[in-house]
Amino acid sequence: MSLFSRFMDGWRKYRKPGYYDEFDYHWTMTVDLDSCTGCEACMTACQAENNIPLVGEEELAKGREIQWIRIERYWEGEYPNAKLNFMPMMCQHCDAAPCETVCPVSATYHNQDGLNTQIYNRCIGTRSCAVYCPYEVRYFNYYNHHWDSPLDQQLNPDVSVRGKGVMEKCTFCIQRIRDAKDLAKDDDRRRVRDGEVQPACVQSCPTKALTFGDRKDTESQVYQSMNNPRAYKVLDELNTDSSVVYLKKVDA
Amino acid sequence: MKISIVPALKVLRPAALLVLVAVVGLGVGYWSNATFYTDTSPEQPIAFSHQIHAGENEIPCMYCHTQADRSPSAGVPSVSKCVGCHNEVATEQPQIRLLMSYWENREPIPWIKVHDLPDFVHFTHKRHVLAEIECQTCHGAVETMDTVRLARRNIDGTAQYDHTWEMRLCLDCHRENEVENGTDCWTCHK
Amino acid sequence: MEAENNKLGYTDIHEDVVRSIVVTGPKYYATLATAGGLALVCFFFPWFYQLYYGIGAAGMNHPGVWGTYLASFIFWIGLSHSGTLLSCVLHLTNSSWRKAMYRSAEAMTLFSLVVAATYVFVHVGRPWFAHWTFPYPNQWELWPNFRSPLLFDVMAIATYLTGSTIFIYMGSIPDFAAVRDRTVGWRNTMYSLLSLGWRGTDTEWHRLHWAYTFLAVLIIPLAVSVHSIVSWDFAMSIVPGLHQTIFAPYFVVGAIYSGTAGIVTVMFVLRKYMGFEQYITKLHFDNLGKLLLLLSLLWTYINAIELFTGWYSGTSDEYEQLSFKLFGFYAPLYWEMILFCAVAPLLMISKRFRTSFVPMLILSIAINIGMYTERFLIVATSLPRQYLPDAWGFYAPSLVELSIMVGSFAVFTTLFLIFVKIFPSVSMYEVKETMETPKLKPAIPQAGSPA
Amino acid sequence: MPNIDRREFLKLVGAGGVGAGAGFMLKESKKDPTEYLIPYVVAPEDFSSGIATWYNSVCSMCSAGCGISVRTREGRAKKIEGNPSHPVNQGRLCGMGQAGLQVLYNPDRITEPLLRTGERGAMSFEQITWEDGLGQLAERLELLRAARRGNNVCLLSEGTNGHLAQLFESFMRQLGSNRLHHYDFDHPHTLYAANQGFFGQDHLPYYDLQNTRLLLSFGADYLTNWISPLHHSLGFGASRQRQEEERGRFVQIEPRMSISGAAADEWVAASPGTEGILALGMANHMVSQGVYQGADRAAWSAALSDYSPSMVAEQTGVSESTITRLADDFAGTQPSLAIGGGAAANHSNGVDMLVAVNVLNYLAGNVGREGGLLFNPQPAGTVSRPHQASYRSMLELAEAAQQGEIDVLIINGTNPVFTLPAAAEFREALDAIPLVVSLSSFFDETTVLADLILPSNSYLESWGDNFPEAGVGFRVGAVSQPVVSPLYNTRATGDIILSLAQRIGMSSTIPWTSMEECIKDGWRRIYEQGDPQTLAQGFEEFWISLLKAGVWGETTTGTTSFEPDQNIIAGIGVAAPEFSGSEQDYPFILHPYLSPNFHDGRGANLPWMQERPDPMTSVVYGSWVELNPTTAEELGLIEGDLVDIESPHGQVLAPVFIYPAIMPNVIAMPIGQGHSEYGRYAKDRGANPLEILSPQMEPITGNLATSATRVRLVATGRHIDLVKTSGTSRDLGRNIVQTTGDEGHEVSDAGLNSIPITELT
Repeated sequence: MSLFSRFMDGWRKYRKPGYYDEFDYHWTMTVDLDSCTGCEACMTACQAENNIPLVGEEELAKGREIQWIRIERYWEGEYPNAKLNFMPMMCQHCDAAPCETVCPVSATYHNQDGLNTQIYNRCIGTRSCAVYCPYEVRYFNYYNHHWDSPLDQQLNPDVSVRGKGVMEKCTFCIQRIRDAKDLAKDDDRRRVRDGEVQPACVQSCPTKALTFGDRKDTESQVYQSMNNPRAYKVLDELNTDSSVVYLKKVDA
Repeated sequence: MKISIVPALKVLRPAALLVLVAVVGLGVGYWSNATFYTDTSPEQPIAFSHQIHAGENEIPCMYCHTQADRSPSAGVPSVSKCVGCHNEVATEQPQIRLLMSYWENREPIPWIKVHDLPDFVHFTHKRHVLAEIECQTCHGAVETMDTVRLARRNIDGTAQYDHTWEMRLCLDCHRENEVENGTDCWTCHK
Repeated sequence: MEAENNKLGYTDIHEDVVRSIVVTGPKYYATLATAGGLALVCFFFPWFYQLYYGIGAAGMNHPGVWGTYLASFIFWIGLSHSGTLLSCVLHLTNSSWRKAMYRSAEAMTLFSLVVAATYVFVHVGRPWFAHWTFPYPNQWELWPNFRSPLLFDVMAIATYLTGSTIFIYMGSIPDFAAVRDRTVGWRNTMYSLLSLGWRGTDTEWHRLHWAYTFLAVLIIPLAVSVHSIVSWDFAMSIVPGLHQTIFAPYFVVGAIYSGTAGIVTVMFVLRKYMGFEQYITKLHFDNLGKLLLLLSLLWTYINAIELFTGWYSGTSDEYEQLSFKLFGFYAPLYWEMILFCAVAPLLMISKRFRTSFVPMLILSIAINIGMYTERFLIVATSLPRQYLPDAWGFYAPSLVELSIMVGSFAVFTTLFLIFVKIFPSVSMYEVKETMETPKLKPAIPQAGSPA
Repeated sequence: MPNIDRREFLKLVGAGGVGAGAGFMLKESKKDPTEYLIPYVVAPEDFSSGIATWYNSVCSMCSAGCGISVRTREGRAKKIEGNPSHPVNQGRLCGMGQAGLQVLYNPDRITEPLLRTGERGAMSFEQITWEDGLGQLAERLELLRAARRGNNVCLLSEGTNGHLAQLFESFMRQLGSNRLHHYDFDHPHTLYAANQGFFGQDHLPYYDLQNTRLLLSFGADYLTNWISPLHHSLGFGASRQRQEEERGRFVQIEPRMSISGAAADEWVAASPGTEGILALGMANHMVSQGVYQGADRAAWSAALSDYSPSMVAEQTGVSESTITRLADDFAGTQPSLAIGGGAAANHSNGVDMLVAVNVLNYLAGNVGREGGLLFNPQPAGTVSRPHQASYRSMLELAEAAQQGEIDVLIINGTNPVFTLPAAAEFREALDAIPLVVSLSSFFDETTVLADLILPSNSYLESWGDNFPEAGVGFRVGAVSQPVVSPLYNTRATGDIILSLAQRIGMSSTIPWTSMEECIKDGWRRIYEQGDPQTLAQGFEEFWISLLKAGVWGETTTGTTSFEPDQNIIAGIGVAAPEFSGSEQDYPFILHPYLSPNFHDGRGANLPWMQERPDPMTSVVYGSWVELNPTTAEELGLIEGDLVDIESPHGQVLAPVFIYPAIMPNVIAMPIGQGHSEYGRYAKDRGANPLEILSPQMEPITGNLATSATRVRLVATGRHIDLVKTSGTSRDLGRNIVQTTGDEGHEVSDAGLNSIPITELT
């Protein structure tokens, strides 16, 4: 295949929103706001799994936190009727992702699993994806982070450590998805079973508020829970067509 | 009066010549390094010969690199593995004595890496071995190498030595064999 | 004006211009040294530090990921719209008053574009990979993302840079020739190279004019497109306050506005310090003044529209962004901008103001300060305050950023100073065109004059 | 070509040479640096490079005893996850548990045995060998033992249970000392006492949150630090995810909204210390309304007569209607459950309050019922309970030290100098002790004062076992095994004790040479008590399977029947809370609460915990004092203003945080920051409210009444910017977090692979 025809192939793909006629998998997460207690176990799990650097107090003061998943808090009402609502916010893996269109070098793109992926070694750091992302879930490496030895011995070898000038974000723990597929191949299965792959946050959630799975599998837990009448998507009016579905807090 | 650009150019000639020569020199230097100084077979702590083991004695790769079919990394045999055989075999060879000294001091052997992929690349031997791809496809005819050196396979199947791998070579192979999601970045990058 | 020019002979023009090139006083060197030094200290050192440390050296954060670098980038692109575009328009409309100033104007275009391009490298996190934005065949078999407004940007700016370079160069060939004939030694060599053996035959003049006009026609839409595309970097996002259809015209108008103001400044300087009193006259300031006035009105109108859109949208997102812009931390800057770019320019209604040099200088500078503020506000007030209030942050530039911003002006000045010593900064032949051909036979037989 | 003269030629040659050199170096610079490939000498059989190995163990970050399984790669621990087969946490794990990795890999660990050379607390130590260190200590102990002064040896450990606790016990008995103390700041003494007093059980019952449909929590922050937070969270989630009508309802009663308060459906602010009265008020209502129909109804109504809702309302500040409504709900919704803890339990009337809570459960018939309160069977292994040191016993210890009755103090894991109020003068007590030995692996406030430091392994490097207290309604035990070989020259606590025992010559009674043996032995005994069908498989197999699973359980439940006798009922009553400091001098009540990130301060040296925003305030790296908006307005304070919090016993400095859900006369401070030592991440960061607590005790248990201190605020006029990750914590009507009440936009498409295909032609 000549370079040119390959290029034309790519071009034809570009002309199709989402690139794909159909996804292999359609990984989806649901967040039950009614069960979320804001305990932030998910945040630590994510930090441990994905080699998220320690930023330090000074940099945090400058607002340079890196939290692939974060807990947003919204107060409602005043004392004595004050309420605090928590909302876990991570990359929504939008099927119509604004960030994907803007990256000049296609460092972020949609893959055939319905994931919005970020290729760190392709990123040149224009940071435009972070501007285009309405969920503010893309985090930039403003400098080379370092781990006081021996903390670096904890780093996960399946995830690369990002250097300065690179954008990073939640990947739905794609390394785990890869391993699960590998496993599936080993025992000659075409597909990964439901519940076989769980991102670190979902796995650790003490109240099981997070569920994760393949939306295309109508048997899957995630499919059930995203068809819950309480289901809604955050900032749905922006038509990002996100893959993270939230379940409304119950008013009782 | 006749006006022309030529005299001006004449004035420039010597300078231009200098620059030209320098540029040519640059090319020559680069080329000479790239052609004559490409020894990718470093001096190993023990002069282990794949030619003898894999070639003459026809020991299968998986005998020492045991994990190649079940782990991303093929694995380097532990010192005990070497000793396992060399307790009996060729014990008088100086190199084996060296090996034994490592063994007696309970020291690991600091092999020098020949094939090295960047840290952002995720390559799993397991899948490739299970797909029944010959080790030689990527590593070259190791059984003929006295000391291992870099090798790579071009799309036409010809092996090319002393060159590091390039992404296009992976892609070529993935396309050729129609690997599932073979050209998705996240298949090989992490 | 005719009166003024009548005092001049062709010779005087040549002598003045060549003098401006050949004769160099200590003053010039002093300024060049300061400018160069400033560029080094304020621009390059901080930049190298940033390359070493990472973008963290700047004040950007999450979610305020864009900062003054981008503001400056837009500003310089904007400034670049002065010259080439203007001179094209005026060339096509045959407005003779253009001829004395367009050369320097085009130079401005060129150099502000260069500075803007540099800012791209200052802005990105890994500039050493910036070449990936160009579609060239490579061993990874990867192409850039052709859907990305940023990629459009790269293309547009590259094209515009090439276009205006050719334009300015072509326009000055005859003058190179003229200077060539009046200089000796290395200058002579240089100019004979630059003038590509220009003889001044009819065919040459004919071709030059044809090509020149052709390029002029080509460049006008290009110039307009460039800044529209720059605006898309913002408008194509869904950031409250940026996601507006008005943005393209907004940017284009703003660009020409600040550009024209820039010209006024530069012309004042040339006039004062290069001794071009007789070429750059009240007339030019008067006309430019009119143009500025028009542009300022346009700009004001578009600003009003922008505010209206925000208010009329009725969504909390747009509204918060707006109220922050008008009454938030950066409100003083906003009102300063309104004062400089919308209110002050109204002074130019009076001819007396337009034709008095110093006030025009001050005003032009004020306008550009205002325009810079505008670009800064676009970035600083919208990005940190988007849809999710919990993620809101605040952006303020760091020392490195500010110093690089100052430094960029020094870089520009340096380039310009070098330019005036190489290029004839006033187009001789075209100025001559504006004069009646002398009745007497010319003082010296000369080349490079219209037959 | 013009003939080239010599100079010209040289020039050209030079140019060429330079060019060539440059080219050569260019290529050279593009070559990769040398990397090495180091194999094992002998590869462990369960190791294979590139493949993760998992080890099941037990989490020791808090006393809940969750099961963990640790992912290791190339012999290094990479991640801690919950052990799915452990009934307490069922595969889930809290943030602090996962941060255990940073205990193991903490850069500030003590890597060698150390001997003090300079002044106490001057941090001047010299490295010594284990032989030396153990020798010195053993010698000292032996002398004391020989001189029949073994009682002058005190072993002060963190709350430990399982066979390590047993080992401690027998070791101290051999020494002839009864000074074995387990000290945890957050040990629920009052809860034990209350259950002892009301149910007559010396161990905690199982609170069945999962199946309850209405939970009344009197101050217990059951989701973050009350007894077994992970298990409660699981219960909470499960009950929240049941069908609408089945969905559990949660009511939180506390002066300052905790995480549990935020998660609850209703948050009721009762003034501090009156929770018990509130409970009795509800009980009164239930009895008087005839909800309770037991035989001893008369006795109850007599006992509760003076807690009429109206009176209670005025004492607690909770409206009468609320009280009656809650009471009716509680009685009406079946099954329901009332729990008590936190600040309410740590008050001058803590025990009575918790008894009152039990009364509620009893009256509503929740005792011994699924979805209510189930009695646990006797735990399988020894628990530290009998040796748990209350605040009073710590005072006695300090007293004894001052009297010179203590010659050797061995401290393991716990950090009393930090967690005891300054008023306890424990630091001074330490000075009076000739030999202070610390087995801690960190330079915490107590350890820096030690003379001899014998650093122990982190829990990921050592053997141990755990029998979760208040477990899951049946007997559960778990074994923790080393997941990595020790990083440094440290030893497991158990091994240290064992080798001491050997040196002193206790091998007759303490025969084991390693903790592994000791534990294996202990489990053999448990195994032998077990049911025959497990016995069939033989111990070794049992042991292996135990290590694989990491947990063992036996579904024998405790008693279900319970009848309170008359004089207990007669004795029911909650006194009004006592505060130290007069109301006019000290207008505010200080409400210190266990930080979700640092627990009682042990987590402060974990960078992950420091960087993790506090769930309620999103503040990182620091501490703060929470004020009600109106209070702040009255005092003219804004967020970030530094104020002195002054109590009769001292003062601390902290920045103000405006907290929408706290009573106007209460100010709250998180416990955990304000370390003066304890490593680079914790040192000199924030303030420690415990310092200024008044030494007031709950009379029955001698438990410190942590929330019985009055304070005043003195503005310093200084201001800092609180470092926090949240921007604006109001959603400005953007309807981001939607509730079923309002009509948000429904999800646009929940259908299958919803990619809009618009073919361009």
